[in-house]
Amino acid sequence: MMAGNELYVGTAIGLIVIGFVAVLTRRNLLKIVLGFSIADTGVNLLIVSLGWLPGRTAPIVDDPSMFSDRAALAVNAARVVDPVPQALVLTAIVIGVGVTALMLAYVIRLYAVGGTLDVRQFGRLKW
Amino acid sequence: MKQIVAVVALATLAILLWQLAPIAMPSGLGVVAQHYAEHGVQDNRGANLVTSVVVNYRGFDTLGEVTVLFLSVSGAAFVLRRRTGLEVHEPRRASEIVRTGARLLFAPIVLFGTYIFVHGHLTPGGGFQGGAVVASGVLLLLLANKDHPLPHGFLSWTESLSGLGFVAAGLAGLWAGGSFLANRGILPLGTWNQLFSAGVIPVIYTFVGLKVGSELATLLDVMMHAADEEVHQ
Amino acid sequence: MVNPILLIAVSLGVAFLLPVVDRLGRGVSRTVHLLTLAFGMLVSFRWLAALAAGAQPARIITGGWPPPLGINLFFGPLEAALAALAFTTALVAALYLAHHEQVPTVKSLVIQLVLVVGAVGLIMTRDLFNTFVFLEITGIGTYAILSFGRERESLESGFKYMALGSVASIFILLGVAFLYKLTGTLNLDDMAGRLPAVAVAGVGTVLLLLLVGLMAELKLFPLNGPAIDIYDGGEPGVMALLVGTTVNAVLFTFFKVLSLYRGDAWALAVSTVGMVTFVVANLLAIRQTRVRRMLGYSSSAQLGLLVFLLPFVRGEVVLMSAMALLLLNHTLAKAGLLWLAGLHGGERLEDWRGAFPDSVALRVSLGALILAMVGMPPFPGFWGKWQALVGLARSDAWPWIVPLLVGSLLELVYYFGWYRHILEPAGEGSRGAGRAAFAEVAGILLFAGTALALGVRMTAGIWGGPASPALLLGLVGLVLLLVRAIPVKAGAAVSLAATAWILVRMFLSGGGCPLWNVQGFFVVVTLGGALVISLAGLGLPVERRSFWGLFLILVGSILGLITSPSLLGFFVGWELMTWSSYLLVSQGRKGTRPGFLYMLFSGAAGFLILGGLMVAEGAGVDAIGGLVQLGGGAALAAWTLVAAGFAVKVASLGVHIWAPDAYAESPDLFTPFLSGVISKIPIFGLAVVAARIAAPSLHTVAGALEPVHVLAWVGGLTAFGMTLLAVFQEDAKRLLAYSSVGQVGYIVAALAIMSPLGWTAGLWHVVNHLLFKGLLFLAVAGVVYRTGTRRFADMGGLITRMPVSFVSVLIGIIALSGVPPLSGFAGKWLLYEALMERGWLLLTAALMFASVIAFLYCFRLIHSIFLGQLKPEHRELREAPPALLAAQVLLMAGIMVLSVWPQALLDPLQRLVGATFGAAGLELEGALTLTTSFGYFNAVAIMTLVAVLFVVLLAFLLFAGPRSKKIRQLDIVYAAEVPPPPEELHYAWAFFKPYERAFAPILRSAATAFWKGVGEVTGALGEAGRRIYTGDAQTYMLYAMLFILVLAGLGLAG
Amino acid sequence: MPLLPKILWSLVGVLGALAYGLAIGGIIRKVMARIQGRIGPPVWQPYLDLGKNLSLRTATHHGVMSFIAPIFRAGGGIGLYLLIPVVVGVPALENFSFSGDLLMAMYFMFFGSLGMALGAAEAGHPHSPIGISRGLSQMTAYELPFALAVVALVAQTGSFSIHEIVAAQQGGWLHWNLIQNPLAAVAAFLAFLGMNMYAPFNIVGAPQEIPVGPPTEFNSQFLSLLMVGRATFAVAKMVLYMDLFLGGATSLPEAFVKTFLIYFWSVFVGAVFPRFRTEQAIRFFLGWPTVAGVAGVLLVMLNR
Amino acid sequence: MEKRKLPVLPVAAPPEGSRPHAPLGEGCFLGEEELPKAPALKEALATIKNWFRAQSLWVMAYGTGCGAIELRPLTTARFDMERFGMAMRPTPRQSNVLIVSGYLATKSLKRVIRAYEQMPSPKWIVGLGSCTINGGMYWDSYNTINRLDLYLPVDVYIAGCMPRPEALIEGFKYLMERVKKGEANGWHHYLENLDWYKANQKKLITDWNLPDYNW
Repeated sequence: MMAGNELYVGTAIGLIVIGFVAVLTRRNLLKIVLGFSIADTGVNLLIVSLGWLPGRTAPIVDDPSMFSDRAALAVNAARVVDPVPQALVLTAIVIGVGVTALMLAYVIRLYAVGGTLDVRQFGRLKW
Repeated sequence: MKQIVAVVALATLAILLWQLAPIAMPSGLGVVAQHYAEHGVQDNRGANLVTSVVVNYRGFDTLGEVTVLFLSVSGAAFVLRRRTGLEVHEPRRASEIVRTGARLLFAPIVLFGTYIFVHGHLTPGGGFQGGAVVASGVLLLLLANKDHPLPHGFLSWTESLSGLGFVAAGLAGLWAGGSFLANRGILPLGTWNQLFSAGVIPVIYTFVGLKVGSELATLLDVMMHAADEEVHQ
Repeated sequence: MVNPILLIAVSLGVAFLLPVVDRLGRGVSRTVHLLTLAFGMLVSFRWLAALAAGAQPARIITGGWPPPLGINLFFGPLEAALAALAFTTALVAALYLAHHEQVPTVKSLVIQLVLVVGAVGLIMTRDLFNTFVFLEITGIGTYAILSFGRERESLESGFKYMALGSVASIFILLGVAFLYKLTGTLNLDDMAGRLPAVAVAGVGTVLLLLLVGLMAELKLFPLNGPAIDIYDGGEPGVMALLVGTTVNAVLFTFFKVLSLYRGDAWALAVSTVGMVTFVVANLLAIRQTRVRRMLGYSSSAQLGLLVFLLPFVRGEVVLMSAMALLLLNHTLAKAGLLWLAGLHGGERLEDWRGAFPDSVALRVSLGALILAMVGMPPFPGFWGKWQALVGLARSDAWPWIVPLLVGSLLELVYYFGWYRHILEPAGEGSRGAGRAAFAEVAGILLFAGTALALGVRMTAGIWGGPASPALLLGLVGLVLLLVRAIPVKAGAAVSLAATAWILVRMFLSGGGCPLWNVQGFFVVVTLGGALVISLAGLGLPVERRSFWGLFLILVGSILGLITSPSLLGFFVGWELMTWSSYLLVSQGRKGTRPGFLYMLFSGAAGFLILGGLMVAEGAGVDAIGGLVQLGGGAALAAWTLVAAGFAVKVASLGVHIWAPDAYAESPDLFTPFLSGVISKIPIFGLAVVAARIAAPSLHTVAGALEPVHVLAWVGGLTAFGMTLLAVFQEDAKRLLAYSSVGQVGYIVAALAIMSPLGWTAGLWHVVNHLLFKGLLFLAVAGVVYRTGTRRFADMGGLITRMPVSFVSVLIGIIALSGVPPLSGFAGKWLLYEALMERGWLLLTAALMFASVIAFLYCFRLIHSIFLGQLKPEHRELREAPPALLAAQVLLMAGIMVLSVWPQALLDPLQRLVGATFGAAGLELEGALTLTTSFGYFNAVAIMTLVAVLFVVLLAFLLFAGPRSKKIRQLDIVYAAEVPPPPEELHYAWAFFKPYERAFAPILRSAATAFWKGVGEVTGALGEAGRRIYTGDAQTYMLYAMLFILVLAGLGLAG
Repeated sequence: MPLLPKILWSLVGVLGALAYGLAIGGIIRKVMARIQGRIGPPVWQPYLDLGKNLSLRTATHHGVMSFIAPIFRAGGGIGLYLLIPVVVGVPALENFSFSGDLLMAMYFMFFGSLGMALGAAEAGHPHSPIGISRGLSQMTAYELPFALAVVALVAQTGSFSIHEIVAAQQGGWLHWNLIQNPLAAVAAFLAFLGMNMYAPFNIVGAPQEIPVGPPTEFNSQFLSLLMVGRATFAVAKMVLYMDLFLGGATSLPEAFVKTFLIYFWSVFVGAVFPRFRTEQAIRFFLGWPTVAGVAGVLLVMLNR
Repeated sequence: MEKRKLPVLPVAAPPEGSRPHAPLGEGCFLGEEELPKAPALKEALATIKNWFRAQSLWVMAYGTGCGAIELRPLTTARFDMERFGMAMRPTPRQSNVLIVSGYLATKSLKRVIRAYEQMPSPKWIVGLGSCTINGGMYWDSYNTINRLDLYLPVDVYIAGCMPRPEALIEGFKYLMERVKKGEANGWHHYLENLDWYKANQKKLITDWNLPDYNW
């Protein structure tokens, strides 16, 4: 039986590798961009799973009683998962979106100038 | 050949990463997280600890995040500033039902998005999520009608001013609270679990929401019209 | 003081506003953009000044929470400097880019501004995840701005860059996340504190992920393909911006993050990757034909060098300073060069032929930046490299010096391969600046000027302030170089006045005759040579305007080299001399290729010497005077390296191939100086630097084989080999060139004797060689000037047309060949006496043999030019210009004085040598006869004897027998036949053919073939090596995967 | 010895050397003729030739250097003679040897050759430079064994002074350097063949190829002076060899005998050999003579 | 050996009105223009000089025709001209005697003239064989000269076809005698009548291509 989050981590690593496979072996630029997105997703999943604690809830204090005194807060602290990875992943997602957007813009223009989406056609600058 | 090497390499990489799985196993809160969990609510009077982390403790990251988005949108627009070489495929015009439905749905979607970012400090969600929802409304409009007139001036102003507002809020913290993006000393922290609480956090999140919404809308617009002859400014 | 956070906040605010501001007009948004950058620049410079004055660094918290709860920033001297550099670069880049936009849009301004924000944030932040965010900002900003240039190329390269960057960011993000998981904190300092306590399997892998991610961001070998591609495909102005902002910031980030990596393995890994990058990138660049791509390789290499140094920095203060200087230098030089590349537009190296003929400032800037780039003094890069080497030498890391110097040499190869084309005379197709706006060139001038000003300041610090003659001459030279209005002849006059003034001042100032110590002796030799050249320059025109400026810089650098008491000062002067003489050599009509070779070998010599000096520095010696303290293996190593360097610089047999062409093709006015003075500077080095090391300890170290004996044989074989090769030359200047190298070989042998008499012989020959070779080269210069050819076969019979020049050459060759009664004999006599005293018998015989072979070329020189048949086209030739003749007369007078009264020079030499060795070795018996332990020689008597014989026999010729009559030129005995025209009659081509046949077995130039082979092998390596950059995005990313696996396999994981 | 008598004695010495040198030339011609079965010219024929050349009615020259050549040539011969002590211990016959040592003498040898080369080349006749090219080439070649021999002797004696070298050989013929260092002597005497330019080393004059070589254009008094130079130079060389290898001389008759023997070494070789080509001559000198010279030097080094 | 007088043709008389050649061309130097005058000292000196000259005749080693074959034996053991102080010189600058050995083609005449003019004075020409006297067996050849002394001053003729070496030696001895007495003055005659000689030479040599500097 899984003691922790092997499933999440395994899935995340799987996603990363799948993304990388797409990135390294597909020739279509769009698929490469897609591969990056998949890998990004894997990373994000991994980050979130890093903050996951078994049996705990989201880090939102929604019970008024919890706010009454400090001791209660300490109790609450033992009730929630780590909020930091969630904050990080938020940022990471946005960054991923930004990069993807820019990549897509590049792909649009590459298609415009090269008339193809084959990544191998864009290796004229070399050596 | 290259592909085989790539697959073998990636398999090895997967094994390497899997070695890290034990580290990833749950192990309780770290020192910083412990502090956030214990003192987060008191420090910021925000119910949503994640929001506290995002906007206050790690607010500087968020500013950067907003900047990233802003930058990538500007960048996409910059990359797409040339419009030569692309054929324009005039898509099939959507049906009247779709177009009308989209227009009808637009307002509720924006409203929902606004709700999400305004309540970012209380409930799950926040500026980014809300902004994304708002932008999805725009996306709907554009999908329904590629040439749907967007208020470019409004978007641009919103984009700029909300960004400026974020920075201004941060500077206000510097002026009043002693450090950039400080939450204390500017607005009263208010009472926990109320809309107007948690100091400048909702303000900032509102700015973020507006900014993200307008940015993503602009991005969609830019991409949508990448092949158009007229030159956007 | 302004809070540094405002640097970020204000710029970011403005960036957000810019699209709106743009509605008021592009001019407004541009102005706002520039003002913002100016504000940032001002603030960071003020901070820099304050921090330098001792202010506390700013520690900034955000969100109101101290670290590790909140994100904190730090703004210390390094950060301030980097920020200042970033803002300055961005400001100038903005000015430049405004003129190069094809589709103007406000987005470009926005991206530029955010890019700077990202860089500054990256520099300041102390939070790991925040670092990632800023990395992404700079990354995305970079990807976006990369599309600035020609579309297809920029997009192609930009996409590859972005793809690899994305892979990198995935690795980094993974690393950051795991690190958070491991330590529970994201604050860098906090994490560094906690990490050692984490003892979990897999930490290494996590750190490796982060490390490789950062290396991929930095584009270190083998991940540097895309970085090189963007130089090729991107707009150069954009690349300049990136060099000043992103690259530095990422490098600094790497530096900060390295605090997480404890343990030697990591340091070794980082250093190795850095050094491999440095060497390999430089190697791969040497076959590059496209300028901007070459600059890309160079950037990669420089970055590698900096990364290499990073792990060492923590241990050594001097390395920190070295890093800073190298980084500053690289930014200034690379950005400047990129702007120049953009302005010029030449794609291939050949397109740069005679670049910027219309702008002195740009040409000078280009030269200065290239020199700065390869780490030549006075530019900051030199000081950086020196300090880096000193730091390495003083630590355990000294073996790294070898690849560092090798890489630097490779760097020299391609930069000077490029510079060579630039130095070609301007002609058809030379591109100029045209109507470049001032804003475009402002950055170039600013950066070049800054580099130069910093360099001059540092040099002044080493050479004893701006009042030292060395620096003064250099500055006057700089003025001559830059001010176009000064006529060329005025340059010669200035040079004449300056050298004469310094010379007179030296002799008039107290403290006795300057010849009484080695430094003074060489200063007098240098200035004397310069004086004569300047005098000749009044008559002989030079082709390039920059001649006199460079010449004064050269003279100044030699003075600095000689007078400086420290090793650093010596080497500064050495390298300054190297490049200024290189530039002068390249001014010849076909001088650029020989100049290139000259530079390569001089550079190699410089690095050998540098290696030797580093051995000394490693032993804690930094003054020339302290070299005597070296002992044991250090002394032997230092001496060997230094002596080898000097041996290369004097073009010893085997490494002589650079010399003939350099001498022959350099401007006619410069060759005498090259031969008479510059070739003597290695001799100075041997006498002052090498001898100090050798003197006390060498015998004990090396056992049976005395190293100086080897050096003496090197000198002797050089003398023999070069003399032999001189015999077969068909070109007057080449002949003299070989001869010159051979003569210096005698001097080397003489100094290597390491006895008072040997030194007297060597130093005597230094002066004598200056006199006669200067005389010969000047006379030949006059002939070449009048006839327009250097080929023997095209001359002949000029004795009637140029009698004074003929006398010059006659006196010159008699002095050269060592035939009594002229001064050459005294030199030979001293040398052989010294050699016999030392007991090196075979060497004595070999040198005697060599000196006899010299007759062959001496005769050939004078015969082929002045004797034999006068060509019809030379019937109306005029004598050389009077000023040139005046210079020759001056030298002739010198030779005559030394011939009649050698004591005039031997007396001071006696004191000099006596002061060095404590013994004289030579007796001036009765002030007339010179006596050594082996022999004696009375110059006055010999001179009298010869004079009397001459008069008597002349009288006999005139009065005995019939009155003789001169007959016409072609009225010769020709088997009773009508002689053919002079062209066929003049026996000058292949003059010593039988001799050549006799010596054929040893004449096959193995040296040329060998060095050609070395060049080809290196080139082939570079050519083959750069094939790994296939240009395919996926291959590059695959390299990243493989790289991480290789590093993991090497045991860094775990 | 005071200077004035020294000068007078030297003058006498030079004239004597000239007479001796010319006579030797005559003897050689006679000897060669006898070897070839001819009667041959009278022994005094060189005097007649000299007189004839001074008796001509016209003299032509090609410019300044045409004067320089004979002057240097004769000056080189006479000067060299004056720098070498003929009979060590007799001040009148030690000439001006006080003004320079063996090195001076060695380099003074080149004085004449170089001057001759310069003057001959000015005439513009192609044979002159060809001859000079050959002559200089050969000169450098025989200089190597000669230098090796000299180095060996000097190292052996510990001095460059000819006086010292002679002094070191006193006390019987077994002390002569010829015996003391036979290898060096072999080298030097082989070099002497080249120095004298008799067959097989007469490539400079090479009658069949470049008629008389360098002096092709010289006549009348110019030619006379060249003859004077050649005669005195020959004597000087013989004396030098005598001083170096045959223990010098204690009296004039001894000097005559020894020099005569030295000279006839080259004459006898010359009488029976054909001529070398230039490169053959060079290779010859760089071959066994050099080996002998090196061996001689090594011998000295081992003995120390 | 009994002394025989060899038949000697008189030199061709100079034409009327010819005068000693005025200044010669700048580049050409054929010799002094005047003979020593009477004074006793100079006379004595001239005697000595002539004595020297006679004892050391250097022969220009130049064979123009078949007669040159008879010159070779002179240097051999059997005849050995060196015993008279005679020697072959390869360069005219150092030669005193020019032997025109047999027939002289007009083509060779040019060379002979040039060689002769480059010899230092005093210089003598020995005509060897009948060809130099009257053309000999080539008397009617279209391209040989018949009388040498029309073109160059001959001091001694040695008749015969060919004369043997003994005859040559005889001729030389005769020349020596004349030289010793100061009678062999052909060179002087040549100078005095240069115009006439030149005219004769040019008459024969139609392709006169000797450059200007020759005179």
